[in-house]
Amino acid sequence: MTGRAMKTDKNDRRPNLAVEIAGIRMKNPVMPASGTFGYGEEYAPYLDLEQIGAIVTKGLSLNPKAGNPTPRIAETVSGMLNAIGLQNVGVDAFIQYKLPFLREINTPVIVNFFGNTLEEYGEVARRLADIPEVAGLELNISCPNVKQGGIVFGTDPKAASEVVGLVRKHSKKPLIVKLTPNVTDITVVARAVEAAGADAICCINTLTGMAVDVKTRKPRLANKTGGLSGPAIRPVAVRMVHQVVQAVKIPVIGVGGIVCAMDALEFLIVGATAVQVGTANFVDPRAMPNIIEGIETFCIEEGISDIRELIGSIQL
Amino acid sequence: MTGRAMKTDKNDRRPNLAVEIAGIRMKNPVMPASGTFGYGEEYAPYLDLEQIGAIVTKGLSLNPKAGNPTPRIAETVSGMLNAIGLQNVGVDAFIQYKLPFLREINTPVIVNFFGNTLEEYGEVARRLADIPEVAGLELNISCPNVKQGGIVFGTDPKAASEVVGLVRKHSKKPLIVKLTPNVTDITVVARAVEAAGADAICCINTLTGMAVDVKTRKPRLANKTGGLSGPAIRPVAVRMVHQVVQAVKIPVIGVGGIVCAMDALEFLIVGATAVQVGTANFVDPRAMPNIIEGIETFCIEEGISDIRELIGSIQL
Amino acid sequence: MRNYKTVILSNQEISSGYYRMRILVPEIGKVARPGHFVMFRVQTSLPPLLRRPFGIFRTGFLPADCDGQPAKEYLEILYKVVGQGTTIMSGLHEGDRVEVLGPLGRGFDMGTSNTEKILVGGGIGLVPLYMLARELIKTSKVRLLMGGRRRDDIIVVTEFERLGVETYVSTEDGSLGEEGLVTQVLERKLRKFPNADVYACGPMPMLEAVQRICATHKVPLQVSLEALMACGVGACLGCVVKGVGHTDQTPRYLCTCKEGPVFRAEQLDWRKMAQDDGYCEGCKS
Amino acid sequence: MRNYKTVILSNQEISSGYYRMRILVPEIGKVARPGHFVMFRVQTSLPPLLRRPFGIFRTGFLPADCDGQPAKEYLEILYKVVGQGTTIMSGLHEGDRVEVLGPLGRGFDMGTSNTEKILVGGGIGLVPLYMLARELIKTSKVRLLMGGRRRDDIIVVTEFERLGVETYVSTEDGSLGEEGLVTQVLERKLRKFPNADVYACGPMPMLEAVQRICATHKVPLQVSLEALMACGVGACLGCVVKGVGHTDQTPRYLCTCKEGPVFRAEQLDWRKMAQDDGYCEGCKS
Ligand SMILES: Cc1cc2nc3c(=O)[nH]c(=O)nc-3n(C[C@H](O)[C@H](O)[C@H](O)COP(=O)(O)OP(=O)(O)OC[C@H]3O[C@@H](n4cnc5c(N)ncnc54)[C@H](O)[C@@H]3O)c2cc1C
Ligand SMILES: Cc1cc2nc3c(=O)[nH]c(=O)nc-3n(C[C@H](O)[C@H](O)[C@H](O)COP(=O)(O)OP(=O)(O)OC[C@H]3O[C@@H](n4cnc5c(N)ncnc54)[C@H](O)[C@@H]3O)c2cc1C
Ligand SMILES: Cc1cc2nc3c(=O)[nH]c(=O)nc-3n(C[C@H](O)[C@H](O)[C@H](O)COP(=O)(O)O)c2cc1C
Ligand SMILES: Cc1cc2nc3c(=O)[nH]c(=O)nc-3n(C[C@H](O)[C@H](O)[C@H](O)COP(=O)(O)O)c2cc1C
Ligand code: FES
Ligand code: FES
Repeated sequence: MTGRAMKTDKNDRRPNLAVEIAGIRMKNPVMPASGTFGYGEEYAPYLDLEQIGAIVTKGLSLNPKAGNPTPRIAETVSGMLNAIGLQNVGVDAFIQYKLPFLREINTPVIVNFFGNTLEEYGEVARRLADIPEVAGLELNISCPNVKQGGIVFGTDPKAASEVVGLVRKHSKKPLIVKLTPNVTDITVVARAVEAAGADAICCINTLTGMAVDVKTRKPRLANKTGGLSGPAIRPVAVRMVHQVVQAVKIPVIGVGGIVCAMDALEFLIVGATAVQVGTANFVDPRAMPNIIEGIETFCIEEGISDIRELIGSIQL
Repeated sequence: MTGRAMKTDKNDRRPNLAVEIAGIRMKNPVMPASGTFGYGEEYAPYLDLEQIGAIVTKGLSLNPKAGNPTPRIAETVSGMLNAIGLQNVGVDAFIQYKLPFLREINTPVIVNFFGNTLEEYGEVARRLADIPEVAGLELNISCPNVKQGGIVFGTDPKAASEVVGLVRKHSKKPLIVKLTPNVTDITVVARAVEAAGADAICCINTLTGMAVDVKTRKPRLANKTGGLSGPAIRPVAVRMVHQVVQAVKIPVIGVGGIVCAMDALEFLIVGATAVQVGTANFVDPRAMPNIIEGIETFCIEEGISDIRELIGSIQL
Repeated sequence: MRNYKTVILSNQEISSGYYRMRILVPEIGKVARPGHFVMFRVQTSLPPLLRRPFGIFRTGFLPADCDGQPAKEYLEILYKVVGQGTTIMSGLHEGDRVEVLGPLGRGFDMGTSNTEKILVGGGIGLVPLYMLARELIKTSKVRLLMGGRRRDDIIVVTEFERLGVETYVSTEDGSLGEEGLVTQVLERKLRKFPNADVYACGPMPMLEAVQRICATHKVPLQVSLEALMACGVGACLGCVVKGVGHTDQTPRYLCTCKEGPVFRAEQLDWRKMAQDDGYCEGCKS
Repeated sequence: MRNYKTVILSNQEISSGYYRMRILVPEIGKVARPGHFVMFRVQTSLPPLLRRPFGIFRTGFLPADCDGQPAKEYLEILYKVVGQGTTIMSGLHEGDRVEVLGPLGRGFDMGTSNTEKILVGGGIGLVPLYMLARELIKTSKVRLLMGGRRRDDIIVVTEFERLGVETYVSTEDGSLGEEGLVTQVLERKLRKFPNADVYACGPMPMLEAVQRICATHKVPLQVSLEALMACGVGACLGCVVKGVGHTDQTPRYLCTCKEGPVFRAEQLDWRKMAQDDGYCEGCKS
């Protein structure tokens, strides 16, 4: 702690936290994880949306989607299960009703989306292709909570590369592909989507889990299983980001269990170019601004003038 | 809470907690998870070894094994990472020095083992085949912390069925196969080992994870990655046990994150015939006796006279 | 709508298993309306991970004291100990640091002045009705029908009486007030006051019965619902209930946290809600 | 060796960041030996998940008091706040419930009577040396060489003096005692007392230096080590150090919890220990 004060004195300039992913320029490497930040406006009362690196929307499909029956969430030890089932307003309603709010904010908007079929993936990408306010696309091939769409594409490298290829054809937007951790070897899928034209990889989505109410003997989610998120899964996420960074050349966005700046730093150190914060937004709506501030403080203390010095600095 | 007292009055006989797995009779369905209970003697000062359902030893190999460099453990949020690397005394030293202590205890002994090669798996099984004190074998094809042996067999259904078939040839002992959760579809491996002659399945072993010391920028384990265990992983374990129970006909032992009776009950309700308690032994050496007592109390309160009424009683 | 990092002023057990907590929240009175709720976080410890939702029972002031301490504005919650989070809460003390996010949600509509107002509270469901009563009493005659399993579940009724509310208590075991369900009392009252506005909060089976009675009597009903919540601000979609006209093809899910927790009865699909998946286990009893 | 579910008798800050905690443990005096440790658990909360190891500073009695309270036997630990667990511990109070597993491990060998005894303590490493001194002083002349970064790191030295131990203090910044490393003092003393037995506990770099000095002077040395621990009883194999003769083919790992924490210097492979993987980050400084 004495070291702290000394180092701070030496480096009182603010470090440069800006990063770029597939041409999307961000003020800093911290953005929300899809599905935990609504369409941006929900958290606007609590933080300055222009302070974060990017805004990532709830996953969109071609048509509005009802989602799963309730109960949809369950708390677990240091984590939560969700089986929202990708309820969303649909891509057209998003463009019409949600995008105008985001247009006014000087922060890149990344639109997360999925399809029930291969064609639907392509069609959603096409509808977003010419919208200038959309800075990039995040292709979700990893949702464990819907039967078609999502995870079936994410666990099979061939299907994954097919869907990425198709989306690539329909859109020139920067394309981030979000991978599922529920696979034997995530590097295989990562390499497949890279080869198929992905500009960046985001990992991880949730781990499939289940919890039971021992009194009623029923699953605590109506959908039976759900996606596990929160601090509980962080070690798995860090490991997978580490593996993927070694396996591909495109940038990687790290996500899974980040609550504070130290957590985010783990991901950056293993090589993530940026991070997403999910469940922590629910625990503290100011989690992201706090994390950004914490990263800045860390850089100052450690004498790091540019965040890129930190990225991938793991000592193996 | 008033209901509690009333029900207790009606059922003051003690419920029958005995279960049988592949011919191994246990007083109750609670046993330690391999590697968290040494060779039994370490915890003898803290609990009556005759009170638990079975004793499961640290994983044995043909020759003594050094294990990994230190640091070997790291605490994470509601979990821990370990990369012990299967350090053990070797099967012969076990028989000579460790088994005599266990011989005196009236509780079935299950020996967990692994090999660096296919042949070694067979050879260890052979050396244990005629030892009467060994009630059953637990074949570890799922350790994430050693290069050969372990997980390579556990992630490939063909390799898994090969090693199970070989071990089956060398030993008539009840054979439990322990599976890794680090796979896309655990039911594929489960069915493969069932077909190859496994008498029971134990799942899950640890999830591969990683943690980084942000100050030194080094992995917190010398082995870089390690196995994540503890309450953090319970939802993943419950989900996988649920899946495996649906997929196979042989009994399943549930393990992963069990700390208290309620946790154990989740596994029994989804269909595990017995449970193993791992990391919780470190937190509380009396975890197992407490869990057994808690299960008994639950049965009394719920008017359950035999634990088998509870097993698989999930309401879907 | 803010996240207040603040401290507890007091935390007392008021009936067996029921607590009343005062939390320092400057200027809360200006923004909190009847029916609003907060997401409560025990600051220093991680478990429970998620915040817990609680209705605002009331807001108030501690007067400036002679030691020169300034006046303190607070919000008050009443809670029942049911699980992990509320157990930890019951052990908190004056001065302990907590965070409250709020006020959240859509509150009660005051209805037309001068009509009879009947409030129906079941157990801890009473909570949001107090601030409501305090408003309604300014222009209308207000009656509170309060039900619970047993004597211990009947809380803070005298506080309603002090406002001038006429109160009727019933318990299922007859240990306080009339023996039976609060809905029986409602039936009687509606026969007497057929133009009343009804406001209800309590366990789902009670709300369903209240809804049926109000539908039969054709009186307007507002209900305050509970649901499992992660975010409390409309971002996670964990807390939805089925709106009227909901089908899988035409989803009409409503967020309890944002479009509720107070709904007009006719917004909701009562038949579908009553199905097993319609609400969480926790909110059933 | 038991798991005591017990309560804290007191918990005080004795120097900036250093605390002293008394824990009620009946009959601990009968079983605790110098060098033993305990695994400490904050009872009611889950994080930290694992228990924390602490050396036993001493055992003692609170006399029966006039209110008729019986005599209370306790064990005392001294700890430095370094992370999550010790931060939580520093907030505990008298009466708070905790669990301690112990006494654990293999303690110090008392050596031959009447030879000079030199104890070398670095910072919090002083802890296990107090009970040792209390024993040794019965038959031998005991000297304590105590080192630390700065004044705040020098704790409880007067308590050693009260036992009749001759103490020498050095700090790296010269803020208390001699300026410099405690190992410089050791060099001097060993020249004066070439037949001394040495006992050391402190950070790894200090222990390595002490080991080199003792090897040069050919005096017997016992060290008490720290290691990351999950179980504390020899079951998890998380806490191993490399014994002399260790190779990958002939593993000679020793459990710090069971075969230690006190080792004779010649049991250990000091060269291999000094390699990066030889001990945990936490124990380096
Ligand atoms: C809008 C709203 C207002 C509420 N107002 C009050 C109030 O004024 N007083 C009061 O005592 N209770 C109120 N509740 C219920 C209260 O939120 C739960 O009793 C509390 O969350 C239980 O937490 P626990 O950790 O003790 O229980 P646990 O069962 O351990 O909680 C596990 C999870 O389930 C959730 N949960 C459990 N029961 C409920 C429930 N009935 N409703 C919603 N979530 C639940 C918890 O939030 C947590 O995420 C309200 C709920 C909502 C949605
Ligand atoms: C046999 C033995 C005796 C000890 N005696 C004392 C003592 O008397 N007084 C004292 O202040 N400290 C002692 N320590 C060190 C003490 O255990 C750690 O300072 C403490 O565990 C740190 O916990 P934390 O949660 O505050 O730190 P964190 O860094 O948050 O802990 C993270 C993990 O690392 C472990 N850890 C961190 N530092 C150490 C360390 N130096 N040694 C072992 N494990 C560590 C923790 O136990 C935990 O599992 C002893 C350690 C051992 C092995
Ligand atoms: C309630 C909820 C809804 C989610 N919805 C989506 C989604 O629509 N699309 C998606 O790609 N990921 C979704 N996720 C996954 C998160 O974006 C993130 O990958 C995951 O929660 C792990 O991060 P965390 O531990 O920080 O929450 C959702 C997660 C939660 C908790
Ligand atoms: C320190 C440690 C050592 C382990 N060693 C083994 C082992 O030798 N063989 C094995 O099959 N599993 C081993 N495991 C895995 C456990 O048996 C168990 O599957 C896992 O820890 C999950 O259970 P838990 O969450 O209850 O700990 C080990 C786990 C830990 C924590
Ligand atoms: S609680 Fe998150 S949307 Fe309502
Ligand atoms: S701490 Fe588990 S073996 Fe030493």
